[in-house]
Amino acid sequence: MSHNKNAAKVEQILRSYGVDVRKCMRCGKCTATCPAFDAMEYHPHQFIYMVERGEVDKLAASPSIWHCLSCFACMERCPRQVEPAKLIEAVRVAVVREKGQNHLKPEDVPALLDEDLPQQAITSAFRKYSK
Amino acid sequence: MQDVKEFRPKIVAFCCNWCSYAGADLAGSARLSYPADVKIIRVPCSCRVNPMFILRAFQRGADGVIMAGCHPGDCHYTSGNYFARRRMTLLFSMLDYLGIERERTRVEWISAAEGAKFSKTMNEFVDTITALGENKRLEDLRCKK
Amino acid sequence: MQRIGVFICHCGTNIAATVDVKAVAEALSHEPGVVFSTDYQYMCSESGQTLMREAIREHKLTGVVVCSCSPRMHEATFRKAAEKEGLNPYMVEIANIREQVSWIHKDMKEATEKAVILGRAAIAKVHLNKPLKAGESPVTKRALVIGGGIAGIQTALDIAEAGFEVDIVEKEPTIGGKMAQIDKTFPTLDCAAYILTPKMVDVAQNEKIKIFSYSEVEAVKGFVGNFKVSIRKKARYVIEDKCTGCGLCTEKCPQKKVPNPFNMNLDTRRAIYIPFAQAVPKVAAIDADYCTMLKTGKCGVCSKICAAGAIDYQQKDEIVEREYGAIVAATGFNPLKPDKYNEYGYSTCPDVVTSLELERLMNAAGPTAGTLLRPSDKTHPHTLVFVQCVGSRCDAENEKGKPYCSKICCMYTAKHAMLIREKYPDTEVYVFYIDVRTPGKNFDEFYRRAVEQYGVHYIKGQVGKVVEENGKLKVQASDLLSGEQLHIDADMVVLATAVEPDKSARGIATMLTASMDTNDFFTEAHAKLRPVESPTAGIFLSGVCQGPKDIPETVSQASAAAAKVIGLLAKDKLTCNPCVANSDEMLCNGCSSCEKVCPYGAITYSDKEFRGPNRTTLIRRVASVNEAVCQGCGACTVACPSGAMDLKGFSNRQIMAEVDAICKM
Amino acid sequence: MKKLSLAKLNDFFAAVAAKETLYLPVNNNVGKAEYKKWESGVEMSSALNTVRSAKDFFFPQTENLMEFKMTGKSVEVFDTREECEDFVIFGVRACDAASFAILDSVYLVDPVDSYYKSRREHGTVVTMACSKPAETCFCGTFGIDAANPAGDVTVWEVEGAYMLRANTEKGEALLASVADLLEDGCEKCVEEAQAKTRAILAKLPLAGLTTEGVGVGKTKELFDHPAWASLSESCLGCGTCTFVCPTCQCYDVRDFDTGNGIKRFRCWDSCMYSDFTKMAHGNSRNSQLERFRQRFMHKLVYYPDRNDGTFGCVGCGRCLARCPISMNIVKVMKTLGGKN
Amino acid sequence: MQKMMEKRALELLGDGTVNRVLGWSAGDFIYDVTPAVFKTAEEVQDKFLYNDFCGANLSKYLVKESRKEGKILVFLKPCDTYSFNQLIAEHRIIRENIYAIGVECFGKADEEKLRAKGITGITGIEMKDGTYTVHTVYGDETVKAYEVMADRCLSCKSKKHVAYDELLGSEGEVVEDCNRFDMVEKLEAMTPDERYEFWRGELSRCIRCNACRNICPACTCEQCVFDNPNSGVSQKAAVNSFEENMFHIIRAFHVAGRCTDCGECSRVCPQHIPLHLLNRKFIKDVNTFYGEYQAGENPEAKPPLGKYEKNDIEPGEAGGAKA
Repeated sequence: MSHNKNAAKVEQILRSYGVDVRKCMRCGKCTATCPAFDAMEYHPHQFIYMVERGEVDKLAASPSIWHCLSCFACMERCPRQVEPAKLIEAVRVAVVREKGQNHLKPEDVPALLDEDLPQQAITSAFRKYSK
Repeated sequence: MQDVKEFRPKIVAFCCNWCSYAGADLAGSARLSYPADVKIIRVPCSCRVNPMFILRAFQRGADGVIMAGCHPGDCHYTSGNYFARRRMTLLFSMLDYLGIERERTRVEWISAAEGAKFSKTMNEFVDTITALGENKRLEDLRCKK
Repeated sequence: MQRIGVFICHCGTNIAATVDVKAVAEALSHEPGVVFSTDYQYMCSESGQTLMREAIREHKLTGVVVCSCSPRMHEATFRKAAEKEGLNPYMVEIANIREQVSWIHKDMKEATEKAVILGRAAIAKVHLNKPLKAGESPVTKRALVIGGGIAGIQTALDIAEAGFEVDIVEKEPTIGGKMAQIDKTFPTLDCAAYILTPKMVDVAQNEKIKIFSYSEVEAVKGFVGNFKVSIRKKARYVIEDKCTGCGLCTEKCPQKKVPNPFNMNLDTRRAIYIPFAQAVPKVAAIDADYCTMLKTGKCGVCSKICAAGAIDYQQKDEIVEREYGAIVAATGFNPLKPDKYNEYGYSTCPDVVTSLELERLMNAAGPTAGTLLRPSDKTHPHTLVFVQCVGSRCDAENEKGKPYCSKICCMYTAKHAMLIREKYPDTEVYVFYIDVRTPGKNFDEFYRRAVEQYGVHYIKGQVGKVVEENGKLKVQASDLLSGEQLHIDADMVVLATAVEPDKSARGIATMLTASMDTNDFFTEAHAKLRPVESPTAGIFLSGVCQGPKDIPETVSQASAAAAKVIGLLAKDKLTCNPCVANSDEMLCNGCSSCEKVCPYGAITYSDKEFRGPNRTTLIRRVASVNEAVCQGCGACTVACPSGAMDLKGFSNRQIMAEVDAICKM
Repeated sequence: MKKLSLAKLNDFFAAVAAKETLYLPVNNNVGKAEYKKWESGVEMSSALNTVRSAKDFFFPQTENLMEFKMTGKSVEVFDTREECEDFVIFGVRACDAASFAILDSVYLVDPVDSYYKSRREHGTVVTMACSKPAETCFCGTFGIDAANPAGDVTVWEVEGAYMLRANTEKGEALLASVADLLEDGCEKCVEEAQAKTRAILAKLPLAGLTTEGVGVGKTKELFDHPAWASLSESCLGCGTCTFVCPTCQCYDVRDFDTGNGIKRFRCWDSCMYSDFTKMAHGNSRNSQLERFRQRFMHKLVYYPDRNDGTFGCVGCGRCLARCPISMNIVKVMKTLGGKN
Repeated sequence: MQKMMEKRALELLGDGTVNRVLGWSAGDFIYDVTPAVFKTAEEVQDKFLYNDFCGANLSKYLVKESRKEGKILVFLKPCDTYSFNQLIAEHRIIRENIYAIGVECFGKADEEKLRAKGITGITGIEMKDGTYTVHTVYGDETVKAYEVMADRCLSCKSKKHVAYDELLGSEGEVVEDCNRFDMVEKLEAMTPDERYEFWRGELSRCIRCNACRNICPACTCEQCVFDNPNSGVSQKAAVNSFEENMFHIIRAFHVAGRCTDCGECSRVCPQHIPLHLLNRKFIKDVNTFYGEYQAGENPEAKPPLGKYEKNDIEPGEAGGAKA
């Protein structure tokens, strides 16, 4: 088992969202917090660990990443500023990029918007539901 | 073949009494050799090293100057090496800015237990300076024989 | 011109096998100022020293250079020998030709050349050496301990035991600190009160110890051996000498609704109070924020019923000036208030408590008289959830918590879980942990007992949120080993909150010029070798103010600090290192650059009169160095732009002379 | 009077430089004129004057005097004097040319300064009459004619050519050595050029500056003059004025320990410095007022007192342009009584 | 502005608030302004001047003046107030003895730039609406003020007065998009050899007149190490390239973290050496390595060389040779 497989891809994902998985101390508070726990195959603390181990492809293939509601509870509560939600978003973006196409037409966007939604949740939701 | 005299650099090492000088002693006890070109000057703390001493060494013919002190956080005087670090950072950056070879000056943190590191550092530094050759840019011709 | 003698040591064959010692002696004999140069088998031996002493006498030497082993080895030996012959010891310099020459070089020619150069450098330095005399300063034979918790108590007792006076300054009305609030102690489970109270009584009865309770340090002046401290005795409106501690006033006071901090505000006390039954000194104090008499001028019940006539509503804060030779910081800690963690519901659910609150809820002298009851409805809890590491081990950028491990939480949580399970076998106790850290004598065994003997459920995971619903605390947590998310209906949730240094510590550190780390723990002079001393001479550290500690560790450190204090106070005079900084007042600008880099606060400024041109007088601000405080690092000498600040024994000119000699072409 | 067509200027320089070293004002990397050695391709500066004066050629800022070395108990002394070779300075202005006479009066009288003397003997001074003086010029105040400078050879620029006149034997020899490049000159053209220059000189703001109030015999009157206090008040005590001054001639003798012996050298000193003429007992002039007064009293009173009324200033105006706080000899003279 | 300043000076002298005024005194050619202490109303009326050539920074004079009897009025331009603050921070001037009036500055002119344009024989200068009409014996010349503005003013860091008792005009603001490090960056981008050549070319002109040091408001040492024969490093002349380097490196180092970048050193250098580029290098390095720091901005701030962070950059990581 190598902790360095897929290093370039992992690096790219982490850097794109400024997440440092090495800060994780495996307390599991993210998973304890997560409201979408039951729907997930892998759970937030596992996302972190899998990325650290380089198992990005496995994670990307899992439907779990699309079950994150982007509620940011894990980000708020993580004592070590690891920011799992950001990481999940980063993995999603990587997946979408690999698909190489947009599933939503820009002109359709404004009608879908709710002013109170956080920006990240919006883009995240688009990606999720346009899958 | 022309008979060229091998260039032997002159190197001054300022070592703090509590860590690096003791590290040099340990290197000695362990018989970890480094070239005789290195001569050590004992100072109480790296923060005692005045930029003027470093320039003075170059003036008088040194080809390289290295300053060694306790690891940051381990200073016998608690904070001396932190101040020394800032001073040397700025001084070295200025020398670089004036076009004086950056590699001629160096700072290393060597503890009393790191005899091996002391020896390794000095060997490396001598190699670097030998490769650089004679100090021309900060020399004072009056001091040449 | 100096008359210098040079002595080359063979060190048996250690030096002589690689260095041509005769050639070195010959070469150095031609150096300016050298009037005598020789080599010898073993300079450090009795006969070697005699050789040196004879040469000093015969050749009227004013300076000596010994080319031998490292100065770290025998500099002191040779200096002592010179001193015996009437030569100032600081006129001796060592050229290290063993560790720096013979042991690391093989080529004899090269080694000999280098030995000559190092000898020359030492000679060049000696030319500029000046006789130095170590200064002396007297020692006030009394110590101050700031903080009257178990750390301060132990330090004070140990110092008093050695026969020295000690003052304890405690900001609360009683000594005892956090330990007085604790119920039982791990890993032996003996009662904190049983072991602490006798010590408190010892303090009260010890003639050498004076307690300044309800007092704070206001200002500190001076230096090691000679501190002058102003202590503010806060007005307690009760005359200490008259109060008998009968406690009648604390029962009759009509103002009943005062939160009781000793019980973590879980119950109330009166406006006049004695914090707890075993308080030392057992003297009442009036809480001016709540006292009707002090606020409105109407009441006076306590004064009327006090048979001793101890009540004095006119009392004012009083400043006491005391002198000390040493100061011990024992400022202790507080548990972090977890009110920023909304997910745990501490601020909203009364049944979410901190561990110290739980201590009071389990203490016989506590608000529930020792029966564990839920604060909300005073019922017996059946399911308890403990959360570890609340506010500890957070990322440095996390604003809610601390980056360090608080060290004691794992053990006291195990203790709580165990005690609850023992006393109330009908309870289910869950402990959510990240890691269980139990390094310490009998610690891991203790934790294992909680699991194996008392059936406490240890779950690797964290609590994500606590929500109150129908009188239950809905706990959502992760169980990382099973990969499940748990939902527990709990009756109580206990948060093992981080310890943080007492807020007063920062101000005290500033007064003491003792350094602190970014977490406001005091910094020790050396992390390994001088763990109970502050870098500032004469300031010592005891207890949690230096870093998280449990009671046994605190007590050991407290005794260690006492030993250091005793070592200092046992001296009549302090000899100062003569290689200290020295300011040339004629050159000093008074700019304060040196002061900013001095780790010891050894530099002070004063306005002095100087002769100006043409019989005028100028007043200038100039620096002076307290030689008793200066440790001789030399940081100031480089900060000084005018060169006014120099270091004796390692002066600018001395070091430059060495540079010149070494680089000479 | 000879004439040199400007088309042949480079040939002229080349011919002179072939025999001895030729120095002339050249623009440096910041566009200011300084004396440099002529080499093919070097162009003469069109600036009125150099930042540093021409005294450097005879009295350089630093100069090695000798060396000595201690071996054991004995001292060896080495004469490190370098043989001076012939050289020509081209383009010296009237003010600087006049300054040489002042330096001579110090260094060529007994005891003669042999270092200076050797340089003077080997140097040929070719002066250049001014055609576009600046507002800072006041050489006329001291009787110097910018349109008719002294020197071994004097040069006037007229349309398309230089007119050259040899004033001394050295000058004759120089012109003779390049005779094939020269034609006969035109006295009238020179007179016209001089008239033009003099007309401008008369219009300069300092043209009316006189030495009234200063000069011979004024020591008592001026030494305790109350104005010194306010005049010297803002003086920084830097040495700029003395170092750009063509007539300042003070030096300090210093030793430099090279590690292998002592090099004894002299370097310019400045009476504005606090350690000027510092002796065992201390400083003779303790305040900046005294030091400031010294400089101007020397130029305007003491020197004329000892040199038949000749002033120690040549009015080149360098200190006016360079003083960091614009305090200068003109302001001093005006304050002490000279009318503009 | 000059009128207002004169008025306030007369008022404050008149009501006894101050007994002296430190300002600028008129010279012979408009541009040759001399700092001066005015003791009477007549002197003020006669000689007091404030124009585009009043570049001199008066704060250093306060080291001596503030130690004299009575209070002194000083006029400070924005950049001077930084030096003023720095001197207060270093206890070099006695604040209580000073009444400071901040005066607006829109950039000062550099007479050298007039000379560089070939303008000479100046008999007078009229300044109006950003245009200078220069009268010379060779005829009149017109130049735009910005064409002859001093380089240091073209890269002004702040028009804000950071210390004053009273303001004439607005307090001013820090210049946000200041370009003062452009030349430093340009030098940094050069190869070491090019940099070496550049600095040799500049420093070799040094005549060690000490004007840079003596005008510098940070160089207020009672005795400079280079003047002190006991320091072992005293120098009297720029004997060779080493001594030129030594003097300027050490001087820059001594004022590092204290230099407010007022630019006086370069203004007064008779040899036009861009000395400010040395100081600016240190300022830039301090900003880069230890966070933004402007000396003189806040007299309470700890200077960068008087403090440290545990994770400061290592000397080996800073700068570094570029190819």
